[in-house]
Amino acid sequence: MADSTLPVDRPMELPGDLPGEQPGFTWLETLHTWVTTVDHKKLGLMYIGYALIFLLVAGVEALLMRVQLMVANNHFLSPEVYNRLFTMHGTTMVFLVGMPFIIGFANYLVPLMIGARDMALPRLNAFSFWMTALGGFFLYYSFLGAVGLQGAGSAPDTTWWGYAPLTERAFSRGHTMDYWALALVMSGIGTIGAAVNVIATVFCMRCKGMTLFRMPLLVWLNLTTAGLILVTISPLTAAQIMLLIDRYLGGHFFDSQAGGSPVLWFHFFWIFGHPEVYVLVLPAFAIANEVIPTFSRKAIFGYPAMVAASAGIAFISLGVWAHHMFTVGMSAPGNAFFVLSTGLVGVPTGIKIFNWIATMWGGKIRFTVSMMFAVAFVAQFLLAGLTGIMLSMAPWNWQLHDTYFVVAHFHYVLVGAIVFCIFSGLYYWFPKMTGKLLSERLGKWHFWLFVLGFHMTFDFMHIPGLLGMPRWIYTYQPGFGWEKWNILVGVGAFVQGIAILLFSFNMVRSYLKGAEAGPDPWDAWTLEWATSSPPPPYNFAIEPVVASRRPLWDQKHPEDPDWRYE
Amino acid sequence: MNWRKVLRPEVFRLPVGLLAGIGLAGGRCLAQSAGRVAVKSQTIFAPHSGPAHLIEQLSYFVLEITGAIFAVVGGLLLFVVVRFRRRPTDDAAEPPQIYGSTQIELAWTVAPVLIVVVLFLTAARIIFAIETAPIPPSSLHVDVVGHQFWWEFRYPGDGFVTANELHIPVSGPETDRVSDLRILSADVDHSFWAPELFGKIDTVPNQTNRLTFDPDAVGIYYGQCAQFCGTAHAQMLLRVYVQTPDDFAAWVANQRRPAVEDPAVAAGRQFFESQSCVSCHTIRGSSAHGLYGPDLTHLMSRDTLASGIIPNTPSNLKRWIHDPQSIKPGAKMPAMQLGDSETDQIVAYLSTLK
Amino acid sequence: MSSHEERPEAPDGFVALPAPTAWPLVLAFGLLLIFLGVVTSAAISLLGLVLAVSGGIGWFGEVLPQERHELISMEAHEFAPKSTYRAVSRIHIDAQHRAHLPVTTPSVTAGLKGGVAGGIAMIVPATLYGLIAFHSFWYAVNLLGGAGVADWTNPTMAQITHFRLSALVTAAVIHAALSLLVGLLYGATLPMLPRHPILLGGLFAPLLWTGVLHASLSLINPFLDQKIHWVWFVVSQIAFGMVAGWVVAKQAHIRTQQYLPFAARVGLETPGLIAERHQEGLDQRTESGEEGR
Amino acid sequence: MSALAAPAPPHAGSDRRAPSRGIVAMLAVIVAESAIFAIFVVAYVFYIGKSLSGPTPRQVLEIPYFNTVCLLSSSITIWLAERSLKRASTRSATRSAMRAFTAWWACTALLGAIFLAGTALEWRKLIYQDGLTVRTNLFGTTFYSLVGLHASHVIIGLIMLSFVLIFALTGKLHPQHRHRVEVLALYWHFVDAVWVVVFTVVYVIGR
Ligand code: HEA
Ligand code: HEA
Ligand code: HEC
Ligand code: CUA
Ligand SMILES: [Cu+2]
Repeated sequence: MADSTLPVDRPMELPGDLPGEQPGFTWLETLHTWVTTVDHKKLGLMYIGYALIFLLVAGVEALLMRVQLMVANNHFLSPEVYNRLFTMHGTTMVFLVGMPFIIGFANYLVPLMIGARDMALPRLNAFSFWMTALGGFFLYYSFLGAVGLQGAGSAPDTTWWGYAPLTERAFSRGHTMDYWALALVMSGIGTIGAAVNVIATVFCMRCKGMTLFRMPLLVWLNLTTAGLILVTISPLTAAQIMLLIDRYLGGHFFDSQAGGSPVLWFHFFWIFGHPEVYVLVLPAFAIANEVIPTFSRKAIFGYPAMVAASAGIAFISLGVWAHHMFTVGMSAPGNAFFVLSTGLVGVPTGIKIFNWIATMWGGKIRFTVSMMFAVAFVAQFLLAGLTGIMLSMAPWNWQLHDTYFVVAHFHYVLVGAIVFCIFSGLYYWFPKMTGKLLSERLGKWHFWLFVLGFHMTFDFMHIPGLLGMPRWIYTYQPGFGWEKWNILVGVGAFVQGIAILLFSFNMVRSYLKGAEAGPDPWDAWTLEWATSSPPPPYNFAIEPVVASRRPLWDQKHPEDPDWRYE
Repeated sequence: MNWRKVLRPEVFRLPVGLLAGIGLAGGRCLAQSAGRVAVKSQTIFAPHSGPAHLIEQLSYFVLEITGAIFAVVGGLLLFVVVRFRRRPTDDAAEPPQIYGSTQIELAWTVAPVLIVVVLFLTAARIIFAIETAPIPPSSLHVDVVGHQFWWEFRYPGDGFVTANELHIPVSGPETDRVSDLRILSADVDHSFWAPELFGKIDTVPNQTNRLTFDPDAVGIYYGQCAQFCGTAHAQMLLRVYVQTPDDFAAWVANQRRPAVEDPAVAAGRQFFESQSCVSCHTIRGSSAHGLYGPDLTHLMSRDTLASGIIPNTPSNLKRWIHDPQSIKPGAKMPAMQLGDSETDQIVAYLSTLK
Repeated sequence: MSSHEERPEAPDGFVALPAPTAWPLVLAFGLLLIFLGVVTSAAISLLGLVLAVSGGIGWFGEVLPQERHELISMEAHEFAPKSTYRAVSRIHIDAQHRAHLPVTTPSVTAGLKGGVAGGIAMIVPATLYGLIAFHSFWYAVNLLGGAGVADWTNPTMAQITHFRLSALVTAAVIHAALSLLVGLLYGATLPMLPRHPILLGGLFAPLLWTGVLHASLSLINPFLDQKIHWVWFVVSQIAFGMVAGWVVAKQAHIRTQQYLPFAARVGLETPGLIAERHQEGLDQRTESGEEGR
Repeated sequence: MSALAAPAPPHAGSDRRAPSRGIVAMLAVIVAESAIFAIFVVAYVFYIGKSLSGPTPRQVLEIPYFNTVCLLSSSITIWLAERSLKRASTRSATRSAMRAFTAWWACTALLGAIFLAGTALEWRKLIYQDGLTVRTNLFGTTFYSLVGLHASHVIIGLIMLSFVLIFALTGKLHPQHRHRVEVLALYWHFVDAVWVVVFTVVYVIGR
């Protein structure tokens, strides 16, 4: 708010320099600066660090599941433990890995890319982070604190869909579902706060000359995502509140005994759940939108179309949720409608894929590790999208629904697209965030191992799905031809694990003794490369002025600047 | 049966379908090899009813189209990545900058829309063909009720109830008998599914779903609950026995009879009736009228126990009654804390319930 | 812009940034405890409430009556980005063209017009076939519009040759949608295709399309597939293609509008932001008009 | 090195006035809140007439005209208050305009409080007289949830309104705080608008 006219009646503190980055400070003081910070860069890093930790946690949960499924009739895990593992794995990966990652990147990059000194609402930013973070810890506290059906120590175990009425008091006694619902409400509040902040930042904090249509695509996509979050996370929060009303106050929203309808929950969950996957994938696209042009040495092809396609995806995705409910027993016209709307999502998504290919077309592609992850992402996302189209054919979905084919589809997007993009983004911006380059040699090992592990796991996972293997089963009988595929899948998961370990090692080692990055290691074009690495707390000493979508291009090529053509 | 008249038997092939090879041919070979090698199969590529056939055809059609898209777009990507990578011989100039082209973008917007429309028309036709198929009066009606971790099958026309193993007659050219099932739930959501006969359909409390299909070959078809429903979801299997009309009629006749009364096991029967078993199980002709667990009237006519988990043998039955949780963790039947000889008595009695 | 309006003036060499604060964390932690209390014991909730309220009040203190800032010392350096790439190549179409692919194009509406015209033209042979072979105006309509589906799985000849509203509506929707889409695609691809647009679009494309349909119609609409007369079908398709091609070719070509900013091309106009940008867009148009072409 | 020196192309972009971040943020919050309300409204509508047992809305609900009038007119008074504050910042008659602001603002808070009291009385009647609670039937569950959700927003609004009122009475509020007051007013308008929806759904359609 512009109270610029108000006299400064409050003295400003003069700490001068940054505690924590000065040699004389104790670790406690360092901790204090991080805990009380309202700086978008520190918060962004905290989001990303937090997500990385939970990636390892949920990854280990996945490994345990894969060990259990490696052979038929295995007794490594009990059903109770297995059910908790996949519920916690799914919930964690979506809410405590995917969301923090994308919000972390948005936090770190959006102000830098639009030439601002901070987010619009820095204190809300800190609050949002802590809500998300504490929500995650709350969820995991259930492993210790929740007294479940099977006695002490129990975590949510009704899948990340939490389908009613299984989550009602009558079928889930104890507190596990309360932990689940409350944790999601908490992190939901954090997420909505972050989205509000991104929107306010983009609309109010752009530097001189940065019109909406000169914003980098990353900013556009994060703006779209933030808008989508507002109308996506809120229904989930509302539904969780209803569930809590049922569980604590004896309400009947989803209570089938009193005439309540479980189908209502299905709708509410998927009205959230489907757009949610696009909330996750749009920021991943955003990363590719920066990485691919830089390393192809070309402007993004069809910038306006990319913006329109993102908006289109966000919009259409609000009307396709029931493609997760083809087997619930909808009427034929209802099913047909959702076949059509789901198919139409493929159109703007296709535009994006075509535009990325067109951007690379005619370029001079530099295969840094970051670019390798981005290219792999395009290929894998193409395949994943096409299996999505298969799933959206309602009659076929009656067969494929709830099988490992679906699990394979969504890991192809969630890992093959989102995690790949996140790795791509980390290799790309790690130098900006820390001032050190990640080792490219270790990076190539990481890339190839992860690609190998990914394809071993998730390519072969389609097949047991086609052979009729349902998801959520902790055990299965031999003889259906699933065993050999499950072995391959399990081994692949461990290869992924090794690759991720390698990556962790790369980050630590490069942070300690990597090569100096300099302000602009990739010869890139957006504003974040116009300041030192890592950027000072105020980002830019002189607030930048831009004249086109690629301000640094204009400076590097004064003979052929973009602003002449846009 | 109507849908068979609708569909032409020959499976069409687009030439480009070949390009879809990896996924598609692979999938089919797998399906077949699995069918051959494995003792039993639960694959979606071995349809044995009208709707299942229709779905299989749709799946090949969609596989071909998506395979073609993958080949074209993936090929393009591969080409670009190889052709336009930076080479040592490149000059030191930036490549030409291209900002976009409305025409090209229009073209690659409209072409996918067209494909989507075609896919939609196809899917819509099949949805309507399966969901709104007329139900001939000769149909067999069965009510399927999902329970936490087992299936109940009620034959309202014949007045008996059985569990976990659904028996239906085959529907061939001579005997046109459609099975028309009403899908219900007693507690939470489950999903009823035997891939070779029909796609899955959820059992939802307070909602009645419908499933009609015409099995075209005699045999045992495997399936299982496909919607997570609690601890023992993984062990909620089911079997569908498709029988010749004669076999089916014989089976029905047997099921309609009240439970066998064998004086040799009167002691066991008495003991059974004195236990709380009766509050959960029904044995027609005895004092057991419980509705919480499976009907045991003709327990011995079933091949498996506890929804397909173990073969129905006396020793398994004994193990089950002794401690169900060790066989099916999470099952809703408690261990009844019976002594060894008492259990034997009950098993002896139950073993006569042919 | 607000970003500099709000900041209090800082002395030279300093910048005012929002001051760090722990109150948001205290508030969040308070909420956590409130929630934790819900699953454990009310005492914890109470503690959480106390924390949350004090967090909220503390937060108020941070921003009232005015936001708290701290001064950070700042060194200003000029930064001159440099690239290792010394020059920019151009696509050489003609001397003054840089980056916009096709120079002229049939407008989008031309394609749509073509599609509409083709769609209408196609009705003629299709209906003619129905009239000649079955003496029925409705035969073709009914085939396209729903015979073979659900309750109309096996219509009798009498039924197919007589009017049926639902079939007409379905057929009209399908026919209109496909005609428009094909027209659009045709208009968009024309400038990219080599010579002879009418031959290509009028003959070659319909044949290709018919081939594809011939292969797949048994699945898309088996009933249509059984009853259709392929010669007449091809004739109808070619009628569509010829007429559509002819109409598109007749339309005047327009210059590509790539150089206009997106907002200008879409014609977005909302007060405030856009008005000025629009102004700016106009400037740039004249600007690049001189420079680029 | 830390900043990009301004390049100097022609027409680098004029200096726009960016929208106030408070208003933008509040609009975003309102979108999110609307989505929450939408879900509750859908649940309410979905369950109209589906309760397995009584009482039904027809039997027990009375249309709260007075309440509604109070709440809706508070939208007008808060608008008048805003206007006074704006005048205070532009005119010379700052003192009197500030006094008008305080008066209108107090009115708003009062009207809000009356509404809340009305809801409390309605609930008391429903609970003790008609025996309708959250547990009674689907109607009870959805009714208390939806109306309660709205009431909780009124409560939050009232708390914020009273803060401002206290600041105004103690003279801590200046015309320069106008923009923050506007943000709060926006929220209050939203709460009022939601009531229109809730009113229509619960007392008109649902009865
Ligand atoms: C980031 C996440 C993400 C993304 C981007 C997508 C993208 C898509 N998904 Fe996926 N999906 C999930 C995550 C995601 N999904 C998850 C997590 C689940 C399961 C949740 C659970 O059950 O636990 C799921 C489940 C799921 C289902 C339900 C399966 C079931 O349970 O039965 C369906 C069904 O329609 C579906 C479809 C699609 C489609 C059509 C797309 C489309 O957006 C894809 C579009 C892309 C393309 C089509 C490729 C590129 C396009 C072209 C090259 C143009 C030409 C193409 C055509 C003309 C077709 N998804
Ligand atoms: C972003 C989302 C995301 C990501 C990244 C992943 C990643 C992985 N997922 Fe996950 N998954 C989901 C989201 C995600 N998943 C969701 C939403 C569900 C549905 C849940 C539900 O149904 O409720 C699901 C369900 C799910 C299932 C189905 C369970 C079931 O239905 O029974 C399986 C089974 O294989 C699985 C496996 C994996 C594997 C092997 C990985 C791998 O990619 C993980 C790789 C990571 C690591 C391996 C960890 C890093 C390494 C270390 C910590 C070092 C230790 C390693 C070694 C010593 C080797 N996932
Ligand atoms: C609390 C209720 C309950 C009691 C008491 C109970 N059962 Fe069960 N019983 C069940 C349920 C539920 C199942 C289904 C378990 C499953 O498959 O998940 C079952 C399954 C069975 C089966 C297998 C049926 C089949 O078709 O596969 C047998 C046999 C059986 N019970 C026998 C007994 C005997 C004998 C007793 C008494 C000693 C008994 N039950 C007591 C609930 C009960
Ligand atoms: Cu029943 Cu899963
Ligand atoms: Cu979806």
